Amino acid sequence: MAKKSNSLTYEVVKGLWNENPVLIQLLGLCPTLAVTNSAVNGVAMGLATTFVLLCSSILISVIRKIIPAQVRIASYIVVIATFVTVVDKFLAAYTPDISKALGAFIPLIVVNCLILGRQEAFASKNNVGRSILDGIGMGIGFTWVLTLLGMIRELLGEGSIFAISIMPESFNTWLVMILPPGAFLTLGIFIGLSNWINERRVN
Amino acid sequence: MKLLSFKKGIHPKEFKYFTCNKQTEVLSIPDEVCIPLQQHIGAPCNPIVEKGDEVKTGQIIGRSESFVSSPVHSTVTGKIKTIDSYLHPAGTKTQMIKIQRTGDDDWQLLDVPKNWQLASTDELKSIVNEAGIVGLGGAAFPTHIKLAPPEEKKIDSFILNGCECEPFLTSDHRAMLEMTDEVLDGMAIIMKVLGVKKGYIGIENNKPDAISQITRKIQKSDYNFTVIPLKVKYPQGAEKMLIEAVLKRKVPTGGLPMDVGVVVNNVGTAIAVANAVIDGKPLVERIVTVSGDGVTEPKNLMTRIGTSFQKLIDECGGLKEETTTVYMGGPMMGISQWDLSVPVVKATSGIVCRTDKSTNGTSYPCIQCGTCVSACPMFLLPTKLARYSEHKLLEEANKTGILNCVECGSCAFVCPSNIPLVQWIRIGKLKVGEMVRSKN
Amino acid sequence: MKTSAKMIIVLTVIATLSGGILSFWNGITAPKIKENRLKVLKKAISTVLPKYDNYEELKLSEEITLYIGKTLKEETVGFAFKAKGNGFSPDLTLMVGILPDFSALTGIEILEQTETPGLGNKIEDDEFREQFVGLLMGIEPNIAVVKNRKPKNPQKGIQALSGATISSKAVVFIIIEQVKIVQNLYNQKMAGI
Amino acid sequence: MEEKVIKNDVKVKPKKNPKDKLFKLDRQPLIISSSPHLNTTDSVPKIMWTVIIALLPAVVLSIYYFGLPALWMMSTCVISAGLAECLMNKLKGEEFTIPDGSAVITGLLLAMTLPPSFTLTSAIIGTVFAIVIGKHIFGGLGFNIFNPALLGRAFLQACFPVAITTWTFPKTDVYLSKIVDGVTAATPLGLFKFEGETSDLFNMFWGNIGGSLGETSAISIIIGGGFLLIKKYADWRIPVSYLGTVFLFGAIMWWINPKYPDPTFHLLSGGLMLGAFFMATDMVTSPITPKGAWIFGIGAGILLVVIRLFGGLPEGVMYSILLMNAVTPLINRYTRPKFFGEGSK
Repeated sequence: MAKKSNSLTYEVVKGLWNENPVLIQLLGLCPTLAVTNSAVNGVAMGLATTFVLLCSSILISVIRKIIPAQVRIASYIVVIATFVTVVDKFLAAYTPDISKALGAFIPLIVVNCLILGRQEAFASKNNVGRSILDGIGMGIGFTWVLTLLGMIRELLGEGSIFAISIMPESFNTWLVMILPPGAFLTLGIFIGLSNWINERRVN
Repeated sequence: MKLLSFKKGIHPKEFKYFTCNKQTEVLSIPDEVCIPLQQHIGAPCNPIVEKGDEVKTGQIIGRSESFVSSPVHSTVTGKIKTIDSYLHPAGTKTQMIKIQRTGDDDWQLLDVPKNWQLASTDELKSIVNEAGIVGLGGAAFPTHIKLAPPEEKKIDSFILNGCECEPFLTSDHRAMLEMTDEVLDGMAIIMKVLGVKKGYIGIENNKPDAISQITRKIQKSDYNFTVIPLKVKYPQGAEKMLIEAVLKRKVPTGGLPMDVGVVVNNVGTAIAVANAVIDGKPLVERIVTVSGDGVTEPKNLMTRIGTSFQKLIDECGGLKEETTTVYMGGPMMGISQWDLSVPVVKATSGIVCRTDKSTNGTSYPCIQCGTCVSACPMFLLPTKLARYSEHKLLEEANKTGILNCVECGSCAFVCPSNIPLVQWIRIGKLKVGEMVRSKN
Repeated sequence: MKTSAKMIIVLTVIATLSGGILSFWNGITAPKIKENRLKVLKKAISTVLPKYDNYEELKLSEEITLYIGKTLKEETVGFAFKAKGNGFSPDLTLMVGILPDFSALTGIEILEQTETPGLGNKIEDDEFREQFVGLLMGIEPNIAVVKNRKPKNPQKGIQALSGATISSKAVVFIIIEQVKIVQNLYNQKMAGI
Repeated sequence: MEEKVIKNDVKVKPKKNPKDKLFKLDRQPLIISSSPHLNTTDSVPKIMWTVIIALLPAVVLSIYYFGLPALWMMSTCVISAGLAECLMNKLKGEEFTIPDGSAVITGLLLAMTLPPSFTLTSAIIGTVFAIVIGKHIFGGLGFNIFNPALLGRAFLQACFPVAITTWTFPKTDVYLSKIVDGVTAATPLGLFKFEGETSDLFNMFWGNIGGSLGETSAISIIIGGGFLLIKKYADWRIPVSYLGTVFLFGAIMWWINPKYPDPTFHLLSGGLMLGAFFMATDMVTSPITPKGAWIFGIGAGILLVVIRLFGGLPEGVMYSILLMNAVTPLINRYTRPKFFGEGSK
């Protein structure tokens, strides 16, 4: 492959900030906005997505050479859908509360453009090792943003983090933060801040 | 009675009191004049004299073959000193002829018929052309072209522009009072040339003495002109505004007054026409208002073209110590001067000297107050145009009508944020004009 | 020709594998999921009915199943059933407990709701739900929903949640409507037997 | 670099830049500037401070009716608005813009829209949101799409929906003795929407009703608003079309079904007066074209009545104005006045 290859460490690290799926690539914003009303949901969504991402990346990287280009998207979708269903059933069986909270957004991981995007952009062009590293990096990058979003929204919206009360009793919770507009606001500020930081780093 | 006017526009403070009651004084003929070869819109003239030549007052010293042009005359009797480029009051350096006066006026007059009323239209037109008459209101458009509209444009009305809506300026006001006969004769000549029966004189209501004087003279004469007192409003003197106010006709966008069958001329132009046709005198002098709080003794001066600003200002007692700005023309559209050696040109209606420091306060961002929109007499959106110009959105600017701007400056005048709106629009207009031309 | 054959083969293989994995996984998780659901249902029934020892299911229609709570002495202590309707947002599902003669409520539980967090979703709070215990239904129930104060007669009125009057009213409305339907169905069923 | 070249290319001659002075020997240099050389005396700070003065009657009356809490509320909002403004100036590295008065107006207007019993810390959150997100994130004065005060209020409404709809009665209220706990009261609109009770129009006119600080007394707003209209610092078309539409539309609905409140009630209740005279007329967020101003007012009026009569909320002033704010750029675009002479002949 003529493409210049990054160091192995960078394949993992890039997902955390430089090519962060949410902040930089703006991928997978739908679940980011929808389920981050608490830290637990953020973590769960992040981990579920990471699992699907990682598994699909491995599988697709393995079979990348035998899939004809014409049906690659269809194949990816089937692979991804399989893993998503596995996660969905798992959560419903063992953590029914989280399953209820995340609702339709777990099945919707199938159409999360982050996952399909990584298959198309990375796993289908790189070997298994790199695909694993990329999947891990992107997954962690996705998870930490969702978790932080969830933490902030939960802190302001409910006065707690991971359901542990933090704020004093007198704190008036900001209802909007656990509503969809709060997600837009927080994410907007997040992306704005990350752009600001990157700009300052460049200068 | 409700006074006629156009829609929108502004009401700047007038400041006419400096000079409006002062009899015009004749400025002594200067020892040296500097005559720009371009004092009009159109092609510049070529010198037809050489260094060292003797010239008479009124002798043509420069002319051009192109259609849109107007000859220039020597305004003194003397000897050509140099032909070189000097600073023009418009701010650029242009070719000028410097003439050293050698003695009293020795006039070289034009050939004129004994009775202009019997003369042919073409004869009159050529006299106007030879006399180097241009629009003396400030635009300096060659008058003989205005007097020769294309066949298909039927002209039915003539309006004499006596609005003088710019603050400070009183030269037209004084001319109407002191040279009423010439004004009316000049107007009659122009109307004869145009073959127009209906003549109107539009005068802003802040000159009641001029209105009554002209009305009286018309009653005594055979002329059948209508004097129309107008509401005091800026830019009443802009052709399109004046036509709307007087005749309720709207000049179409991108059109000229003749598209609605009207020709408009300034009071000063009428006087120049009368002088040329009746006395054979080319345009060598005009009334210049020297005014403002920056000059010791404001005056109206009958001045030879080519006299330096410095001489006029000296005649008025010189600039005050605290004077900060001097501009040619009124404060709304006048051009700043930094060197007072520049000569009076045909379009110099006034020299205004100010000590005012408040012309520019702090600038604020546009707060979308819409004041400029309600001021713009051309019904444009100045704030948008300025923004488009600033960001080089020329297509947008063109669509939003930037070329319709008459640059009257009303928008910048009213802007509470002190944004240089008309200034940006001027730049935009230039660029859009270029763009449009390059497309065609 | 060759590529299309390859396409078909590859897709078929992937789809088959996927189906296999999923059916295997479903086999593991399905019982667990069913168990979870049952747990939720049981908990809801026990919340809305007074003390009972076991319950029977009675299918009234395609959608409505009546859970009849009975003591060991076969004494019926109350009925419970699911009531669906729209709140401020759609899809509000309640578990309603009522005395066997349909005269008064014995309690309610919110099974599913998508009301506004922090406002409408306070219908889940005990404080709000407990107001429904002992609420008189009668033939033409007349329940007042009042704002900012306690109802004059706690058996005939509910204090709305502040800021969520619509959700509060919706709960009352769903209950009134569904109780009537269930009562009719039950009476028909009894008469039919 | 490229950027800079372009900038210089079209740079306007600075009006008064001492470096541009060209020296003439015997006297101080003359200043070069491009015409016009005259300016009105109006300036942005003058407009802003006049608006603040116009708000004073309402401020005084609200302090009279609600006592010191009203004063605390307003001063808290104004001060925190000022501090937030300074903070943003500092972060953006620009000059302090407190003197232009716009931050003070935002703070004051926001305070006027809050109930007197609202907690001060929450009010600070709203004010900071209004200034930081509502104004500076959009680019500062003149660039914001939404009225910052209303945006702040909308944020508070979303954050603390219960607290912001809990009103106290004015201390002079004649009905006070009837209130059992004496803490909460409903606004006339709330009473109408949820209880079907009408309120005394006379009390509504003078402000002797429950409600937010600035929305109770119609008369004080009319005095201040009238002053603004006379000074021409507010476009008369907006309040006229806004109030007129509410009255007309309200009257039609009342005529169709008398269970809806009568149009006078619509005019005097809620924040309509405050909104019509001080919020909708906010220059930055309202259309610049005359026709646009009519559309803006009529649109807001229709939205208001629709929200009040058919919406879930008793009051619709805030959302009606914010929604019209959102379409203002569009209105500006499609209501360009006909150029002088356009289409003639």
